[in-house]
Amino acid sequence: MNYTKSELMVVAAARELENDDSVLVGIGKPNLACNVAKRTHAPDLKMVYESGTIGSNPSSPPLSIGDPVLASGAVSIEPMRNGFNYYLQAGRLNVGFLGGAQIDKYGNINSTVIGDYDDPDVRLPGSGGACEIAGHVDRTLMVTPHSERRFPESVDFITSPGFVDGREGRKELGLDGGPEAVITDLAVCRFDEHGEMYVDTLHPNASREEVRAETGWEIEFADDLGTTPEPNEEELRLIRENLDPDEMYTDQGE
Amino acid sequence: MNYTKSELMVVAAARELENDDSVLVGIGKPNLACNVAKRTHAPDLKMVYESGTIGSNPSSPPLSIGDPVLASGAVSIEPMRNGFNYYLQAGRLNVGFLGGAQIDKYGNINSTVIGDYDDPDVRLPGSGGACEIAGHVDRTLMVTPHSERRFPESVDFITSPGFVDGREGRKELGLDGGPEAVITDLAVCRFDEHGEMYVDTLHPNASREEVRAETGWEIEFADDLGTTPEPNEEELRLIRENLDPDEMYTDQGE
Amino acid sequence: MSKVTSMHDAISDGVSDGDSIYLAGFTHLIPFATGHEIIRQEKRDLELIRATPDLIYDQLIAAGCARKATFSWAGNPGVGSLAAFRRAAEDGIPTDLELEEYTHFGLIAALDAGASNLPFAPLRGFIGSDLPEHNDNIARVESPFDDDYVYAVAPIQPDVAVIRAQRADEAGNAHLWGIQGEVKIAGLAADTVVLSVEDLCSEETIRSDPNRTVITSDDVDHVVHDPYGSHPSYAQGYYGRDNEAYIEWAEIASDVDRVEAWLDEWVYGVENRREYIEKLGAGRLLDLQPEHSYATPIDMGAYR
Amino acid sequence: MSKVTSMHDAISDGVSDGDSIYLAGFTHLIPFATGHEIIRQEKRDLELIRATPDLIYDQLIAAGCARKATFSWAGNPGVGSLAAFRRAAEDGIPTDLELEEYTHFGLIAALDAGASNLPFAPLRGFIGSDLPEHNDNIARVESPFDDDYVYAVAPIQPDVAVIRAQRADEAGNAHLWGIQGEVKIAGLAADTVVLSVEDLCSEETIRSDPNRTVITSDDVDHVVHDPYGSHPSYAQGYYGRDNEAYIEWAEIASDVDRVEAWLDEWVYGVENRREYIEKLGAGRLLDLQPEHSYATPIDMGAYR
Repeated sequence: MNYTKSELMVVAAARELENDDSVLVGIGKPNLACNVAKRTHAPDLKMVYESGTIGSNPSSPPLSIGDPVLASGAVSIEPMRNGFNYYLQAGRLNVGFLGGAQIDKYGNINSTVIGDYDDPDVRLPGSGGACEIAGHVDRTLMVTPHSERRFPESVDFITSPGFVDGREGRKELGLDGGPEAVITDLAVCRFDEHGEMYVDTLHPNASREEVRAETGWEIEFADDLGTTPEPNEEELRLIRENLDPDEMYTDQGE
Repeated sequence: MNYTKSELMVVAAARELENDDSVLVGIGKPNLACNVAKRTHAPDLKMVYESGTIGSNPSSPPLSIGDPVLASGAVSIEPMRNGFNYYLQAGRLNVGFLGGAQIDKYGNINSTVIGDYDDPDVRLPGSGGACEIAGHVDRTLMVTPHSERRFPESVDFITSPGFVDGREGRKELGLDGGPEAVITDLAVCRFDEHGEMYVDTLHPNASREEVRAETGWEIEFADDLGTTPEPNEEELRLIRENLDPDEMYTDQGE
Repeated sequence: MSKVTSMHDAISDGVSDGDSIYLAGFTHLIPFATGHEIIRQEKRDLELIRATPDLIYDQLIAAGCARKATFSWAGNPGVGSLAAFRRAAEDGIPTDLELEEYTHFGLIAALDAGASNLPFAPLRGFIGSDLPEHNDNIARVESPFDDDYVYAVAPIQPDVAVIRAQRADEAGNAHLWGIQGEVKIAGLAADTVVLSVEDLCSEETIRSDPNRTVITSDDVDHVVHDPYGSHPSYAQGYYGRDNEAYIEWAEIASDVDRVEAWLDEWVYGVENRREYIEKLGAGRLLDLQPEHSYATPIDMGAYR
Repeated sequence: MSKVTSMHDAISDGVSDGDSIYLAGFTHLIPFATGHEIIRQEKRDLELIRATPDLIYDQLIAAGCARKATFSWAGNPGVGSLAAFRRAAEDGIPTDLELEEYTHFGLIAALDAGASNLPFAPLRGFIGSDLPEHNDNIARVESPFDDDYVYAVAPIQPDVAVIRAQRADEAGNAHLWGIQGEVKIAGLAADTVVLSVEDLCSEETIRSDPNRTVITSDDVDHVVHDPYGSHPSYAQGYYGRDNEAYIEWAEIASDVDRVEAWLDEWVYGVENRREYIEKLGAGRLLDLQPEHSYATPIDMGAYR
């Protein structure tokens, strides 16, 4: 099969989702991943969006987390307070997708500022729902390109907590769960017993050297380092024909 | 005009209401009073019920504060939390009706227990919404028969605060507003500068002696003690023909 | 996935002796049929939680099911007091009844904290009242931003909530209209949820109007199709309150023997709600029937 | 009593220089027409509050209306960043922009405290984040019942809230369906409320479905009938999001001269929303039109 890095990332993310998960979906690749999962191995996957739509069944890729396709045909729509209060805070959602300009060794995410908070080099969008998603779901998933700039040893600003300064640090704050996987264009990374990120599988054609060069600290590799499984025909067909025919979120170059 | 004590009480209560009031209505005489007011001098009176119905326009007397006639045709219906949180606590309601087994000199109300809390002589229904109504509206109105048992100098238990131990006491707790009038079958009582109840008008045919005999402390009378105005023809017609034709809450003896 | 079952099975599976239980609904959609099934199955030592205990808790207390009532207003709405509740609270007949007492706002805030996984909920409530002295789950909290203060209540999370709605699909996604009361937060705060409805409907009906949804299938454990399951309270658009029953209960409840006879006839003597309704008779149902009055439609739009 | 007026009069009466203002709506029903009217009337020194500043705040900032943004996510949803917001925050162009920053949950909780007249709202939020160090309106609070803790946010009460809904009567009782966002609490928290709707309807329509009501007339000061007033965002059942406009703005906003030209053409150059829509053209509106999809009716019942 021919496939692009984007397609591999979407499919790898989809395979992280289980049938009985309730997932807080983000826009772009995370939305595609959820829809691939729901149409393949996880038909009961419950998709909830930050905009309060519960059990959405979008007829086309949503343009934003508040797209009307997420509202028409949803099972329920909650006002914002209820969504955060009753769903996220009360533990009704167990998986969340997060993104950010920086992700560090402990899976902490920065989507606030590059540089100093009060005099930033780059002012980023900010937390949105991310900080509390990171705090309240069981497993957070990150889908992001691999680059040294994006993977510093320590983020400039913690917008959304990963394992903070290790699994113990997170626990001491009273937070359960934590980062589960970081899916890049080179590898799938996971977190060890100390809460430190390591490479679990390398994508086909990606090398350890590439990953080392694009990571801001001496990242470890799994002893039994594997290769990320390739997308199958059905998954690619879904992306290309149904979910993202206009290549808004995937380059589908054949 | 012939009228009964119940009818006079309803009409006296109705006349306490102003056109731009938002009133938290209770069942029975308060409901009749509000409907008399709305159909006479206060057409814009906004009637809100503890059950969360806003702008109700009941076609017949509601049997409870959650009667379907209060929901059908209401302007809005709020879940219980919103009603208390956004409407009552946030000061959107300015008048409330309260009742209780005991009302004391400072307008404090007991609807919890007669006797000791942990070993009561009589277990009463409890606060319901009353405690916070008493705390948050500008003016509370009480409609109750006059008897020594019901008007002790000091209540056995403060369920709903009046002026507590005087106007200063209430203010120190951070509460505005307070008791406005107590409408009995003998008189209309109000509260002086210290927050103490006094008789403002005696009903036609009622005497100071009767009031004294039925009040548990030496109640004062206004220097310019007046006579409660009688119901007019239109008010009586509304009660008898439209609002309480079955005499559920008024004896309409001719 | 269908969760439809009988009330018998829902209660025998969902409710255990000693449970805390919230039969939800503020004057509207009170789960009377569920209460009667609990009595028939002779559940014991229940903590009955509910803002307004109403007749159904009076009946549960009279039948000996309760050890505790957590409440904010215990009366027969529009009629008077609850005789069985008082008999238990004042004289321990048929069982002692521990009381945990709130105001409406306080109880609803506690339930909201329970539904929200918060350690407390703040409210401007209880101020000037003697209630906080008698309930350790009410505490004063200072504002961290100024010299203001509030009272806080501890979260309430019932073992079981029983909620009613007009319609739901087989998975337990439910639409409720009219007075909402505390139905949603009771369902969200509880471990186990029994949902009972007037009508079963398609999932498409639910999805046609997602803003009408009060609770979704993930929070519901059992779905019971139980028409007239709220009689003698009411269901908006389906039937009105049967006021005679409320007035009648006030008389019955004051006499232990009459209570026994009533329970024998109307609870133990019928197998389920269907038999109760048949016994009630069609004429009485007709008298409670409103005229139709439909909401003005809304267009959700189909987007591509 | 009718509160219907023009957007011009609503803004000239309702908004003053220096006000704090909340244009409500979470991706849905964003009050773009109102934002443009504020720009046309050259309001200055506004504190713009909004979870998601979106294009409309980028335009207000670019036009020099703002001194401060209180927010939780400043981006062009689904597209990228807000160039004018960044230019002001990073380089003070055209004005310095003070930032007060929250998470979504934190900002919404603060607005809820404002709507509720509470001195603070508790949430399990901000935990493990660096944000609380940079905002004095976020503070840690210990539970009075156990050794648990939460963060609290101080109340937000905007001077003005602008909210949109699909339909309202002339007095300002409004029905909103689809994504609700923070519309209700923004309206309840603010002193002055400007309500703008796709359709004016009868009071009977509102009263036919009271559970659909998002805000009532007592809280509304001005009602504006402004069809397509949320373009290029969307109105559920009326039109979809005009994604071209979102993508186009991302390009325009990065260049100060192009921003000026765009404002001249689409804001200063039209008198009101009607002219803007006429300029947009019928073809574009048609492309945004969904098919009809009506909610399954409900029967409220008429009771006697």
